Amino acid sequence: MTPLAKLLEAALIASGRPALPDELIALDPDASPASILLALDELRRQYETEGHGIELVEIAGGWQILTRSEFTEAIERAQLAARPQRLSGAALETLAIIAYRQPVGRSEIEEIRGVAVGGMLRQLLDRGLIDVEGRAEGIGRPLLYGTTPVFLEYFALRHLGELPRADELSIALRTQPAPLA
Amino acid sequence: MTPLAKLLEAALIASGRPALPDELIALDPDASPASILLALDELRRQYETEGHGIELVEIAGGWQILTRSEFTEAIERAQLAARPQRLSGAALETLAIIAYRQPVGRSEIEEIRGVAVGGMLRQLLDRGLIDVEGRAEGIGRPLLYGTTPVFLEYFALRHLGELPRADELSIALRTQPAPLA
Amino acid sequence: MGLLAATGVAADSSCFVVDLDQFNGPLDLLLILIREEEVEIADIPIARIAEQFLERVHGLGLSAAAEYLEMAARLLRIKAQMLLPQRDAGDDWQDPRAELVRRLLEYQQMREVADVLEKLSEQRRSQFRSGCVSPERAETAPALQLSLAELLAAADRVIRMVRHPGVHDVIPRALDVDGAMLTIRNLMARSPLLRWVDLISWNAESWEVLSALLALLELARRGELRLRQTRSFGPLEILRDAASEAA
Repeated sequence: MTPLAKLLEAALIASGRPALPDELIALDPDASPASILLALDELRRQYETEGHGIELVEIAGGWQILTRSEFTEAIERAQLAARPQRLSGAALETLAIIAYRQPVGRSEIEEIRGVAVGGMLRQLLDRGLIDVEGRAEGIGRPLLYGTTPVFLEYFALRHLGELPRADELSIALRTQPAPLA
Repeated sequence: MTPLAKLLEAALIASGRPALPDELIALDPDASPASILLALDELRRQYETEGHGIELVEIAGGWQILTRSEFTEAIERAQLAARPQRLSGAALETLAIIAYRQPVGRSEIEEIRGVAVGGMLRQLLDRGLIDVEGRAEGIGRPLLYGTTPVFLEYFALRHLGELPRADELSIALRTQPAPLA
Repeated sequence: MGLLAATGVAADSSCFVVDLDQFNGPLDLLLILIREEEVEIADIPIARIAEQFLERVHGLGLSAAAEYLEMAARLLRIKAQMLLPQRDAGDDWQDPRAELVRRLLEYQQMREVADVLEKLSEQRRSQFRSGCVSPERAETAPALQLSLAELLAAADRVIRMVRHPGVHDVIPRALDVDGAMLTIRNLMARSPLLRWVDLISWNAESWEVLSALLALLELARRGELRLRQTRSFGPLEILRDAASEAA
């Protein structure tokens, strides 16, 4: 492996969360963005060809080293690591609405879900999955919510564009003048 | 790499702490202690011969994968260039309570937020955003917290009077639309 | 079944456990019923679905959740509207179900996205990130990024929290629905027709107003009285018997 690929491996293992291109470039003042990309590709291939238990994945606009999913059950059984808790169906619904309609206010979410979501928004804010993006115009200037990089990381998305487009869903709204972005 | 070496690699990366022999044996019911040792040796060699940025080390009676020390400096340097951290929603709420109610004790903050805030207060103290302003009268003479000049600096405020009054903020709440409205 | 009458008012906390575990809200329950019945969302047999909805809400003890009751009321209103003669207006006739259909479709779309998110999160959950974070890193915390807007939003949330006290909070005066029901019964015994203003004094506190309102609704539900409003925003009339059709 080249010295740069080794450095990237060490940095990604140490970081844990997805590392952004800027952060990787800061590792070596002599490295160009192109050489970083080459080294990342070298690292990815290394894991593939040598048949490692880990892999390099692109998530939330950055790169992250993750363990291969086939080993998860064994690791959990041996209690060396535990999977994070599942999000409830209600939480996933709320996130779906925020992801597609952001920035979106509480009342619009409640209108779509048909239930109060105050407590749910608090939980999602606490977990860092959503954040306040600003305030709407109008009476009371309600808070508007949007998704965060943690959201992308949680769902292993490179960017929001990886979510299915509204017209790719089996129910496409024809009556709705403003379809999902 | 053999399947067992791959499994050990994934487990050690996921665990983060040194894994004890018993824990490694628990990974695979079919593996003998001898085969685990062989696979660990295979992993160690793999990292050495291919020249990785990580290595397998024996620590505290167990095994751990660590980044090579030669990369520590670069990783730390890149961390300094990392994107600035944001306070969590919960930390901001705690800060908001202190800003509006100072001097205020921990129990009052916990009463409002409904959760323990000890760790949160430490974080805000470490960041220099709040400081101990004195002690309350009464049992135990609890510490009272208030905001610091650093707090004003962060929010580009000349003085605390520049924060909107609480009742101006609460207008937004009174006009919150009811669910299903 | 007397519509909502059979649902009772017992607000057992276990109701909400069922609520959280089984359905994500009234729209979710409605979609499940529509799927079970194998009918089209765009052409819901409203009478049948409304009946099943009420049955399910009752059977699962969801009746304490306002959202389900609200939906039940909505379904019954649509059902009533469907029974009205459509005249021969033809083009002018608006399907009373249209708004519900729109909401169901919108909700179903979000449900589908939620399912996509669930699959993605399951995939991501099946992979661990590296757990070894070098201890030195925690020492040098990166710079903080703060904005005044964020702080004010947090202050806003805090105030909202304070304004929605938890169940353990001490409320100066609890609601007295039973007391208000007794008062209304006594008043009704003397007069067959009452007005809202007869029930509460001009300087009533908010808990008294709320108690009276809930008592009124409960008595109406039990069929001990009926409520009538002859014109929009007109005075509310409270009548002794519930024999004839409600207005």
